[in-house]
Amino acid sequence: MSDPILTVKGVTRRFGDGGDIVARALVRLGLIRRRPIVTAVDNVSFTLERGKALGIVGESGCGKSTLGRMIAGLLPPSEGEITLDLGGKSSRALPMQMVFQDPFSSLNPRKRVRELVGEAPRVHRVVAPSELETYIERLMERCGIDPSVRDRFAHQFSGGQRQRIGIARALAVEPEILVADEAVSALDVSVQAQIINLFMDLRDEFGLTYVFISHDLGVVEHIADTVLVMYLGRVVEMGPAEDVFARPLHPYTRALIAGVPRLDRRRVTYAPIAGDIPSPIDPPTGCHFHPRCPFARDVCRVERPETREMEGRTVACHFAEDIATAEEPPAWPATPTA
Amino acid sequence: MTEYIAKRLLQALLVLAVMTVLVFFGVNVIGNPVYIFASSECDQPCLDKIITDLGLDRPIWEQYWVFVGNLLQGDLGNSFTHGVPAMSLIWERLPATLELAVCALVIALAVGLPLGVAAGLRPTHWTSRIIMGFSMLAFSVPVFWIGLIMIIVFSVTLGWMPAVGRGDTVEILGVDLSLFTLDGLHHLAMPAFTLSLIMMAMVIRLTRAGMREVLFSDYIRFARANGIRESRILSLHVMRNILIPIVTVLGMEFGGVIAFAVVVESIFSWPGVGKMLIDAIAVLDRPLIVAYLIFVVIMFVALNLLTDILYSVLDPRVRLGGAR
Amino acid sequence: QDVLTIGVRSEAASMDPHWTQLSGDTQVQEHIFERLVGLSPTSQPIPGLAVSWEPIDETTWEFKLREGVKWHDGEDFTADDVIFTYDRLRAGVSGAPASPAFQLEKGGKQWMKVDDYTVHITTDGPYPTMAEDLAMLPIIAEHAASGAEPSVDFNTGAAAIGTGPYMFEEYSPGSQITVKAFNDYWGGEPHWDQVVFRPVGQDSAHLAALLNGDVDMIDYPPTIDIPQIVENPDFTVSTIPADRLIYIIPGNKHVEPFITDVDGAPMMPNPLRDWRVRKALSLAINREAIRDRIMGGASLPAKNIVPPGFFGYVEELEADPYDPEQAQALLAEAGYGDGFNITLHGPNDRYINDQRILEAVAQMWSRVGLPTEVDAMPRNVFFSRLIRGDELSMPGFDVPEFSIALTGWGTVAGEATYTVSGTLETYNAATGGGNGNFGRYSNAEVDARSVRAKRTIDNDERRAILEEAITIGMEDYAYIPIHFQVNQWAMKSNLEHEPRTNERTRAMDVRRVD
Amino acid sequence: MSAPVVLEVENLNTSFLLPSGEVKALRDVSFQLRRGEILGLVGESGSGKSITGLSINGLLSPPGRVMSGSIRLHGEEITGLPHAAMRRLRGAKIAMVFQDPMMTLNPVLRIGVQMGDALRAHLRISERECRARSVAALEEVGIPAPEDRLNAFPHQLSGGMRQRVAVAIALLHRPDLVIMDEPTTALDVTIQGQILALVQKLCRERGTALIWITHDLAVVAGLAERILVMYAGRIVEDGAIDDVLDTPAHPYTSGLIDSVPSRAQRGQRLRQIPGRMPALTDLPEGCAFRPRCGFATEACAAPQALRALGGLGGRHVRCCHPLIPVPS
Amino acid sequence: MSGAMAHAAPPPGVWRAFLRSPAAVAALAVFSAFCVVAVIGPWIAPQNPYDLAQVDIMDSLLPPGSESWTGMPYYLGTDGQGRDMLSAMIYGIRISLLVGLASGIIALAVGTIVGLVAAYRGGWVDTVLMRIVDLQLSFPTILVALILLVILGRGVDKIIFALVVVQWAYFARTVRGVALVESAREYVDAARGLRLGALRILFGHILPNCLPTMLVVATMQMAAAISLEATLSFLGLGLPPTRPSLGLLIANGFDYLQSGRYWISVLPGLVLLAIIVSANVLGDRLRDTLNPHL
Ligand SMILES: Nc1ncnc2c1ncn2[C@@H]1O[C@H](COP(=O)(O)OP(=O)(O)OP(=O)(O)O)[C@@H](O)[C@H]1O
Ligand SMILES: Nc1ncnc2c1ncn2[C@@H]1O[C@H](COP(=O)(O)OP(=O)(O)OP(=O)(O)O)[C@@H](O)[C@H]1O
Ligand SMILES: [Mg+2]
Ligand SMILES: [Mg+2]
Ligand code: NI
Repeated sequence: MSDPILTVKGVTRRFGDGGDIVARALVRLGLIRRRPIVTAVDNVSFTLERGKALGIVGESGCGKSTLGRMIAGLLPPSEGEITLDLGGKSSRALPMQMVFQDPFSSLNPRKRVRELVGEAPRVHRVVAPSELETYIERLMERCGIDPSVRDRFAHQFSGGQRQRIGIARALAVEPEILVADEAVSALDVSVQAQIINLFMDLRDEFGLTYVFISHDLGVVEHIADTVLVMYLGRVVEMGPAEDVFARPLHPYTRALIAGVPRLDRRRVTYAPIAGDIPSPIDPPTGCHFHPRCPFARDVCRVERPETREMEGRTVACHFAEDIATAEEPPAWPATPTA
Repeated sequence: MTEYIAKRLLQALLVLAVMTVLVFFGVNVIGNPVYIFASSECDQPCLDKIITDLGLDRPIWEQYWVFVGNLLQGDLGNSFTHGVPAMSLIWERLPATLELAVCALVIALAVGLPLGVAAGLRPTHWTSRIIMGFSMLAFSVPVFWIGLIMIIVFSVTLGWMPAVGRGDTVEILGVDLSLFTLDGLHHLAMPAFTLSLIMMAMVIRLTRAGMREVLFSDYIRFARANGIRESRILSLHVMRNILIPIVTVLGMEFGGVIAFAVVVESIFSWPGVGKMLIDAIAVLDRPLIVAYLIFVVIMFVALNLLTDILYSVLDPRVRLGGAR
Repeated sequence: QDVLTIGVRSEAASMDPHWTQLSGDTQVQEHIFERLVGLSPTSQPIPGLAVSWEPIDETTWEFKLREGVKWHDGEDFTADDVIFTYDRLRAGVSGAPASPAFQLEKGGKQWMKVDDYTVHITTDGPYPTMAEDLAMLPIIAEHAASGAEPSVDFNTGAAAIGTGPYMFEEYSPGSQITVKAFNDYWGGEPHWDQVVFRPVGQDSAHLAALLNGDVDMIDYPPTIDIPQIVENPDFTVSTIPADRLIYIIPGNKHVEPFITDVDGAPMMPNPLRDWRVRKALSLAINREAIRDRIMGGASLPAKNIVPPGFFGYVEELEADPYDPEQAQALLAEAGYGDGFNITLHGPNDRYINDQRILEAVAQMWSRVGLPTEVDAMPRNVFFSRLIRGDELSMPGFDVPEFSIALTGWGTVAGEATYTVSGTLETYNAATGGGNGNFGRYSNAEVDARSVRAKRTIDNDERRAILEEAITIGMEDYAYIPIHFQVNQWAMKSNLEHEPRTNERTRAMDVRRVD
Repeated sequence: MSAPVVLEVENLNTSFLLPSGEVKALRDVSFQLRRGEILGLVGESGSGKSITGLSINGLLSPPGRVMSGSIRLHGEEITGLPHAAMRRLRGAKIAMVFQDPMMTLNPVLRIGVQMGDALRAHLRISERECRARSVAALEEVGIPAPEDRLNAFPHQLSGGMRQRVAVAIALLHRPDLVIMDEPTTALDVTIQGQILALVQKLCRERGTALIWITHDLAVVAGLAERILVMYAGRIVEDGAIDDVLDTPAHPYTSGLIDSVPSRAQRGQRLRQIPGRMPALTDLPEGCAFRPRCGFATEACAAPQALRALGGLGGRHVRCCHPLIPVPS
Repeated sequence: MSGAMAHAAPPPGVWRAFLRSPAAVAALAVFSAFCVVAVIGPWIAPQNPYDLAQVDIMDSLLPPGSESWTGMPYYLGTDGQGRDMLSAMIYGIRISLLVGLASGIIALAVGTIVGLVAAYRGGWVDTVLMRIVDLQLSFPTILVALILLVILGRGVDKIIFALVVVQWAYFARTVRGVALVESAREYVDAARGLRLGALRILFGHILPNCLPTMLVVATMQMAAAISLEATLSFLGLGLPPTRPSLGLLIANGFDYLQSGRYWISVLPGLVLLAIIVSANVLGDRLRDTLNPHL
C-alpha cells in the first residue's frame, strides 16, 4: 500500500561556504577568520506518500523554509538527494509547486490575475493557447475567485483572495506536490479557515500531496497526516500527527505542544520553556536542545542523539523512552520571569 | 572587514589598470601636445626633435609600458607644461578643491536638512511645494549658468563678492587653507554655494523622503507613546535614521562633486585640481591628466570605503562585507 | 607698498625661460629674465643685455654686452652667462615641450666668448635676422642655474635668478605668481614694489574681476564689453594692432574631403586650386562687418602678412573690399556658378572671437552661393589635425586634414622673413620651409624670393625682396587674410599702459598717473 | 464590590478624513476597564483594534481624528487635552507596546539611550540614576546581564528579548493602563509563552489594567478575563471570557470561534465565515456583518444598538437576533 | 463561496488619476506644447537659422521688437550672429528635446540591461559590471566628451552618443539597486518555481517593478542631459555652433549679458527651465499614477 511520491534522503543545506578566491586566500594567510557556516538543514530524511500531507513545524530559523525550498527545487541541497516518483503520470510539466507565505510580495504587483495564473501554462504549453482563457477561468473558479476579476491587479484583492490566486497559479501547471510555506500565517483566522478548507478540497479533488510548513501547531495538527518537528536544522521528531500531538516523545515537541494557547485553555498560568532559541551560527554542542531541556544530562551536552525508530515514529533524543513513560513531566525550570 | 577592504582594493587596482589604458590611448587620440606648445616658427625638424624628447614618437603601447614601469616605482612622470612631478602638482592644488567641496557639503547639509525636514513635516503645505520646486531647479539648471549669474549679480552689479580666485590663505598643519581668513571665506562663498546646489537638492529630497518614511514607523510611534518630547524625537530618533541614506548617497556622490568642481573651479578661477585638469586637457598634458585620473580613482575607492564604514557606524545593523 | 595686480587669461606654467614659449609663460618670465636683444613696443630690436651688435663679416655677428649689470643675487653679469645659456640650450633642456633651442639651429649658430663683454656668433652662411632671433633667447645665470633641474628649480625660485627689473617672489600654481622690484636694475628702479599675476579664465569672470576691483588690469577684455568699459570713467582701455594675422588657409590637394559638390561628392579638381575661386572667397568676406559686429571695432582688416610698422609691411596691399557681386562673377567665370559645399574648420578657444568669425565667414560665403558649415573645436584637437591630421600622414609627409581652415600667425620678431618662409614657401620638411603652410600652397616665384631673403643681410635689399614675395603670394591668394587682431587691455583709469604688438602684458609698461 | 475603574470609553467615534471621503474607523465604541483587569480586544484585520488603542493614547496621526465621544482616565476626560498635557500622560499613565518587536525599538539607538529618553521624558534624574533604573527595569523583565544590554543595539537582541525590552520601557513609569497591540504575533510559540507569562505576572503584581489587542482568540482565552469582539469599527460583543467563548451571542463571534482549527475536528473542513469584512467606506446599512451572516433578516438593516445580556461583569451584544436568549 | 468576491473598485483610468493633479496637467500642457513646437518648428519659425544665407551679421544684437532691413520683424531680437532669436529658440527646443529624450532613453535602456543583469546574476558578473560602472563614474565627463568628439566628430547624434556614454552608468547603478530589492521578493521565487526563463523573469517580472524608480531617475537624468549638453557646449565640446541648441544659445548669450543684451541668454534659459521643470513634474506624477497601490 505504500506509494511514496517524494523521498528525501540525508539532505543537508549549508549557507556561507568558504567564500571566493580572495576570501579563501585571506583565510589561508591568516588575515581573516573563516566565515561562519550556517547549517540550515542538517541531514533530514523522510518519505512522503502520495496524497498525504506532511506538516513541518518548528521555531523561527530552524530551517523549515530552507527545507521547503529545497523540496520545491528552488534551492539545491548541499548534500543528499530528493527524488520524486511520479509513477506513470510523469508527463506533467512541473510536478512540484510552492505556495508562499506572504500573499503581498509573492504576487507580482504589476501583473493582472490573468497573467499571474496564465503565464506559466502558456509558456509551458500546459494547455493549447486557444483554451487558455477557459482554463484560467476554470482554475479561478475552482480556487474561489470570480473569473470576472481576471483583469485586476493583485493589490485590489484582500489577503485571502490573493492567497487563492497564489494557489491557482501553483495549480495551473498541474503539480503533484504542493509545498505550502506558511501559506496561511499571514491571514486572519476567518480567512485562514477558508484557505485551509480550500487546501483540503483540492486534495480530495486532485489527489494532491502536501508539504505544509507552519509554525502554527493548530493548523498543522488540523491538516497534516505526518508531522516533522525541526529544531535548529535537525529533525527531532517525526511521526503520524495524532500520535505526535497526543504523546510527544521529544522534550522539545512536548514543550511546544504544551505552550500552544488553545481556546479551551482559559486563564492559564504560563510557565514557558526557558531561554531563547540559540543561534544557528554557533549551535550548542551535542543535542541542540540541551540548554533548554529539563531532562538534559551530561551526555546530551557532548553527544549528538541519532534519530531512531520508536513506536512507529522517529525521534532524536537520548532519553525518549524515559520521557514517553514519564507521566507527569518534571516542572520546567522556571524562567527567570515566572 | 579585512576581507572586504582587501577585495575593494583589489578591484580598485583593476579599475585603475583599465583606466590608465583608456586614458593613455584616449589622450593620444585627441591630439599631440607638441602642436600646441611649439611656436609657429618651429619647423618640422624642430617639432620632430621635441616629439622625440618627450618620447611621443614611440608606439603608444611602448609608451604605456614605460609609464607602467615608472608607476610601479611610484613615479607618475612630470607634467609636460610645468615640468614638475605631476603628483606634486596635485598635492599642491588638492587642498583648494577639498576645501571647496567640503564647504559645499556643509552648506548643502546646513541648508538642505532643515528645508527637507520642513518639507517632510508638512508635505502638502505650500512652503513644502516651494522647497521641492527649488530642489528640482537646483538639480536641473546648468551649474555654469548659476555660477555666472552669481558673478554678474553679486560681484559686478552689487559688488559684494570677489569674482575670482581664492583670497588669503593661512597655513594650518602644513596645508594652505582659506577657510580661516575673512578674505578667504569671502572668496569661498560663491563657488562653494554654487557647487553645493546639486548636493543640496539631493539632501532635500532624501530628507523629505526619509521623513515621510521614518515619521510613520512603529519606533517613532513607540517613542511618542513613551511621552518623549517632539523636539527630542525629531532631533535624535528621526534624524539618526534619516542621516543614514543621506550619508551613503552623499558619500557616493562626493566624488562626483569633486568632478563637478571642474566647471565651478574654471568659472571662479579657483586654483584647485579641477581647474588644473581643464588646463591640462587644454594642452593635452598627458602625465598630468593620467595622474589626476589615478588620483580620482583612488579617491573614489577611498570615499566608497569611507562611506561604507560610516554607514556601518551610523547604522549598527550593517556589518561590513555583508552589506554588498 | 605699490602693488599692481594683473588678471591674465593664461597662467604661466613654468618659471624656466627655456621650458616653453607660450606667451603666458614668457610674459611673466620677461620681468625676471632679459635677452641680449630687447623688443620695442612694435617688436623692433632694441638694446637689451647687449648694447650693440653688428656683422663683422658675412658669417659673424659681434655682440657687445652691457657692463655693470647685476643678477638679482648681486653677482655680475658676464659673457660666461651668455655662453652658459647657449650651452644649456644646445645640450637640450630635458623634458621641455617647446624650448627655444631651435632658434640656435637656424643658420647653424655658434657662440663664442671673446672677452667678458664680447660675444661672437658665427653662422653657416649670411644670416640677416640674428637680432630678431636673439630677442627670443632669455639669458640665465650660470652660478644659479648650473646643475639646476629644469623647470622644477625655477619654479621654487632657486634658479629663477635673472637680470630683469623684477625678482621672483612666489609661484603658486593656479592661484598667483608674484614678483617684486629689483632696485639694482640697470634701467633704474621699477615702478612697482610688487606685481601679482592672477589667472582668471572665463570671459565674464575675467571682466568681473576688473570691474569689482579684484585686479587692477586685465588682458584680452571681452570685445563685446569694450564700449561699456570705455564709457565707464573708472576704467580705460589701451589698444595697439597686434602682430597676429587671422587668415583662412585653402587646401591645395587635388581632392579635398570637405569641399563637395551640390550632391555631397568630393570634387575633382579641387576648386580651391583656382585662384579665382580663392579671390572670390576673399571678396565675399565683409571684413568691416566682422570688425564692427564681432570684434567690437578692434581689428585691422588686411591683405598683408605683417602689421604696419613691421619690417616687410607692404603699403600697397590693401584689404579686399566686400564685393559679393564680383565674387559671384568670379565663381561663375571659374565654372562654379552653381556653387559647392564647404566645411570650414577652426579653433574655438585660441584666437579672439575665433568661433564667431568662423560663423560670420560661413554666413557670407553661404550668401554668395557656397553653402558653408562650421566645425569649430578646442585648440588641442584643432592643431593636431591641422598640422598632421590625416590618417595617412607619416613623418616627413604630413598631410593636413582640413580642406579650408581658419588659423592665425604671429610675427613675433617684428620682421617678415620667417613669416614669408613659414606661410608662403613650399612645404619642405628638410629645410623647414613652409612649416606653417598647411594648405600646401606652392609657388616657385615666392619660394625663390623667400630663400634669397633668408640670406640677405642688407636690410633695404631684403625688404625689397620680401615685399615682392608677399605681393606675389597675396595677389595669388596663397591664403585669405581677414584681419590683424588688435591687442587691448582694460585697466583702472589711474593707470597708464604702453601697449605692445606682441600681446605681452608687462608691469614695466604700466605706471600710475594720479 | 470590584476594583476602581481606570478607563472609561464612551461612544468613541474616530474617523480618517481623506480627500475621497470620511473613513469611519471606530463607531460608538464604549467599554470600561478596572484596575488589574486584562481585557482582550479581538477582531479581524482592519476592524479597528489598533485605532482604538491609538485613540485612547492620543497617537492618531493625521488625517485620523477622534470625532466625538469621551475617554476618561480615572474619571478625568482626556480627549481634547492639549498636546503637552497629553504627552505627560503618555508613558507615565498610559503605555503602549506595538506588534513588531523588530520595529518598536529604534534600530540605530542603543537600548540605554532609548530607555534613558523614556525615563527622562517624565523625570529629572541624573545619568547614573537613569542607568540604575534602566538596569532594574531590564532585570524585572528577565533580561540576563542587563548592564551590558544597555549598550547593545536592538538588532543584537533576539526578537523575544526585544519585545521584553519594549515591555520594560512601557512599564518604566508604572502606568495605570497598558495597551499591547499584538505584541506576540510575530514571535515564536515558546517565546510568546515567555512574554505572556511576563505580562501576566506584572499586571497581577502591580494591578495594572491591560488591553491586549490580538486576532488570536486562543491567546486571549489563556490570558484575559474579559473579551471585546470588534467588527468593522464596532464592538459587536463583550463579556467575560468564559461566557463569550463558550456561548457566543453574536453570529460573528461564533463564526470566529468555529474558524479556529481544533482537535475535535481534525482533518475535517472547518466552519468558515464566507466573504470578508466590507471596506469601511461602503458599509451596508445597519449590521455590518449582515452580508456574511447566515441568520440575517430584514431587521438587520436597521441600526443596531449594543444590548445588555446580563450575566457576570456585564455582557453585551450588538445583534438583533443573538444566538442566546436575551433577558427582557 | 461567491461571497468571497473582491469588492475592489474597477481600475481607475490612468488618465483620470493623472488629471487629478492640476500641477501635472499644467506640466503636461507645457511639455506637450514644447513637443509640438519642436515637431512643427520648421514650418512656424520665421527664419531657418541653420541656413546661414538667411542669417545676416549686420542684424546682430538687435533687441526684441526690432526689424531687419528687409522689414522682417525680430520679435525676440537677434543674437551675436544676427540669428532671429525666436527661430533659433524654436530650433533649439527641437535639438534640446531630441538630445535629452534620445540620450535619456538610450542610456536608460543600456543602464537597465546592465543593472538588471548585474542584480540578477550576482557574483562575478555583478562585480565586473559594477566596476565598469565605477570606472565610468570616475571618468571626467569633459575628457570623455573630448575623446568622443575627436573620434566621432561633431553633431547631434554624436553628442547623444557621448551623453549616453556618460550617463548609462547612473542608470545601471540605480536599476541594480532597485532590482536587487525586487529580486529578493517572493514573486521572483514563484516565477522561478514555475520554471520561467531568466530573460522572462528579468524583463517580464522584475523590470516592470523597477519602472517607477527608473522613471523618476530618467526624468531627472533627462534634465541633466539637457543641462550637460549645455555645459559641454559652453566648454566648446558640444554641438556645431551654427546649429545651436537651447544650451548653446544660453552659453553663447552669456558673453552679452554684462553689456545688457539679456535676451540672448535669458530667454532660452527660461524656456529650458520650463522644459526641465515640466518634465520633472510629469515624471513624478507619472510614477504616482503608474503605481498600482495609489
Ligand atoms: N540565503 C541564505 N543565506 C544565509 N543563511 C540563510 C539563508 N537562508 C536561510 N538562512 C539561514 O538558515 C536558517 C534557516 O532559515 P529558514 O528560513 O529555513 O528558517 P525557517 O524555519 O523558515 O524560519 P521562519 O519561521 O522564520 O521562516 C536560518 O538561520 C537562516 O539565517
Ligand atoms: N491612515 C489611515 N488612513 C485611512 N484609513 C485608515 C488609516 N489607518 C487605518 N485606517 C482604517 O482604519 C481601520 C482600522 O484600522 P486598524 O489599524 O485599527 O485595524 P486593526 O484591527 O488593528 O487591524 P490589524 O489586525 O490588521 O492590525 C482600517 O480598516 C483602515 O481602513
Ligand atoms: Mg520560513
Ligand atoms: Mg492593528
Ligand atoms: Ni445580524
